[in-house]
Amino acid sequence: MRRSLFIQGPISVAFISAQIRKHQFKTNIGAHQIFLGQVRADQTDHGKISGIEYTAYESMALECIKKIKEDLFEKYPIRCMHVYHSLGMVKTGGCSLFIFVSAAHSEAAYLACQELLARVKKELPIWGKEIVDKVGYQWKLNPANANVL
Amino acid sequence: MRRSLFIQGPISVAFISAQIRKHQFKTNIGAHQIFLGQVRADQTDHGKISGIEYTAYESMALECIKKIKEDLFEKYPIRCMHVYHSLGMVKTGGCSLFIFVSAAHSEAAYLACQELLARVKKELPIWGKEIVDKVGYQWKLNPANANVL
Amino acid sequence: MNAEAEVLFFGNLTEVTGESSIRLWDVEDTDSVEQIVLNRYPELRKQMYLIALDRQLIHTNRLLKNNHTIAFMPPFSGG
Amino acid sequence: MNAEAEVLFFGNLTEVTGESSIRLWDVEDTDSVEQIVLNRYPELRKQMYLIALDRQLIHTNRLLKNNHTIAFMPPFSGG
Repeated sequence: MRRSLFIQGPISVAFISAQIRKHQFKTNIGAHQIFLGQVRADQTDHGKISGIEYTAYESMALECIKKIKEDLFEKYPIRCMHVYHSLGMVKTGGCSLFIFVSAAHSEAAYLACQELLARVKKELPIWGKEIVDKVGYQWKLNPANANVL
Repeated sequence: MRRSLFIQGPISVAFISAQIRKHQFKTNIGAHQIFLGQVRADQTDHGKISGIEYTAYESMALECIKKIKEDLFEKYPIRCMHVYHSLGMVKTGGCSLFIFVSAAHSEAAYLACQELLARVKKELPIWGKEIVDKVGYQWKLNPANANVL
Repeated sequence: MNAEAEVLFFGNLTEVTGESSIRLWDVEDTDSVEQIVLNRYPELRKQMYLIALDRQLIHTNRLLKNNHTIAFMPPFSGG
Repeated sequence: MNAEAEVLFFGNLTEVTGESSIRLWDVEDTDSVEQIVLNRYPELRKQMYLIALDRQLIHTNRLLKNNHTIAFMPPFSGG
């Protein structure tokens, strides 16, 4: 089973469907909680965003996500947890983050999904360069991470 | 746009994919929160569950879901909300509930998805007959609804 | 002038009643409907059920005016 | 015996440094690495950054032993 975190370019709906379909054979699962992050065409001071180009400190991110998964598997009665993040260019409307958590019951899947999402945004060394149609680009900033220093 | 609540039989992955794909054209959306309920092959006192047969008081359920959607659109800054529930037989591994909530930001999508799921289970007049391989069937009971009377 | 009521049964209650709906004439309020139903199907007394009047859950007696639908429903188990 | 360090720059910091990695020899601790880097790229002082030593965030000075990787990273913005 491929356990990679990063996917080059946008995450396709075909890939997401394949993951859902694969988990229908696990009949001890009663609940899937899925989060999809999609690139918005926000209007900024510098123009409208046409896409985000993602880079990462890959080896550190892989160590981080391994630790996060261990923590969550210990904390919640969940059966499966997958997370995929785009690298490179993702145009507006494209999916850049795919989180998939499965459990016997909805509560655990829901809580673990939410905690995973928060930790991905806060702890993974990934950067988004927002490409705007006028000046070219600006760097994305997650509000919660603005005052980490 | 089809706004129906009920789907005959299991909800297919193709249907789920089509919904996701359709929302990629909405570039003011940044977050999709999806919940999938899947029929588990639980072991019960009467045998192993092989499927659930769903029935509903359809006209009441449609009025209920309309009210729930209005409440949630008023409460959270969300852009889209869809919910589909199976009627009839859904075998183990099949999807019987599909909730799809989209918003600019993840927090609203997440909270609305969770509240929608809780209200669907609690307020919609739907019943599941658990088909077990030995004696035939028993009626499903949502733990939270066991002491409503 | 008293009212008419279509009475619906759902889920496992249909196994007790043997039918999914009956029609009652000349009923005054929901309490009297419930009494008639319980007298006709005494086994229903052992069941948990909720009552909806015209697709709205009710928890106290309601007067009936003309044509109504009254549903007897076991605890919901969707999802 | 002092240590060697590979220093990495990420995100918008690479626009300040003009390169994504440099190599330093004979460094004692992470504070001295930071001083060398800030002297070489004074514009970095105006930037927000986090430091990771061997792929772990650090918030205080650490002694260096032999071969290390030290990353200068702007606030994360994945998702």
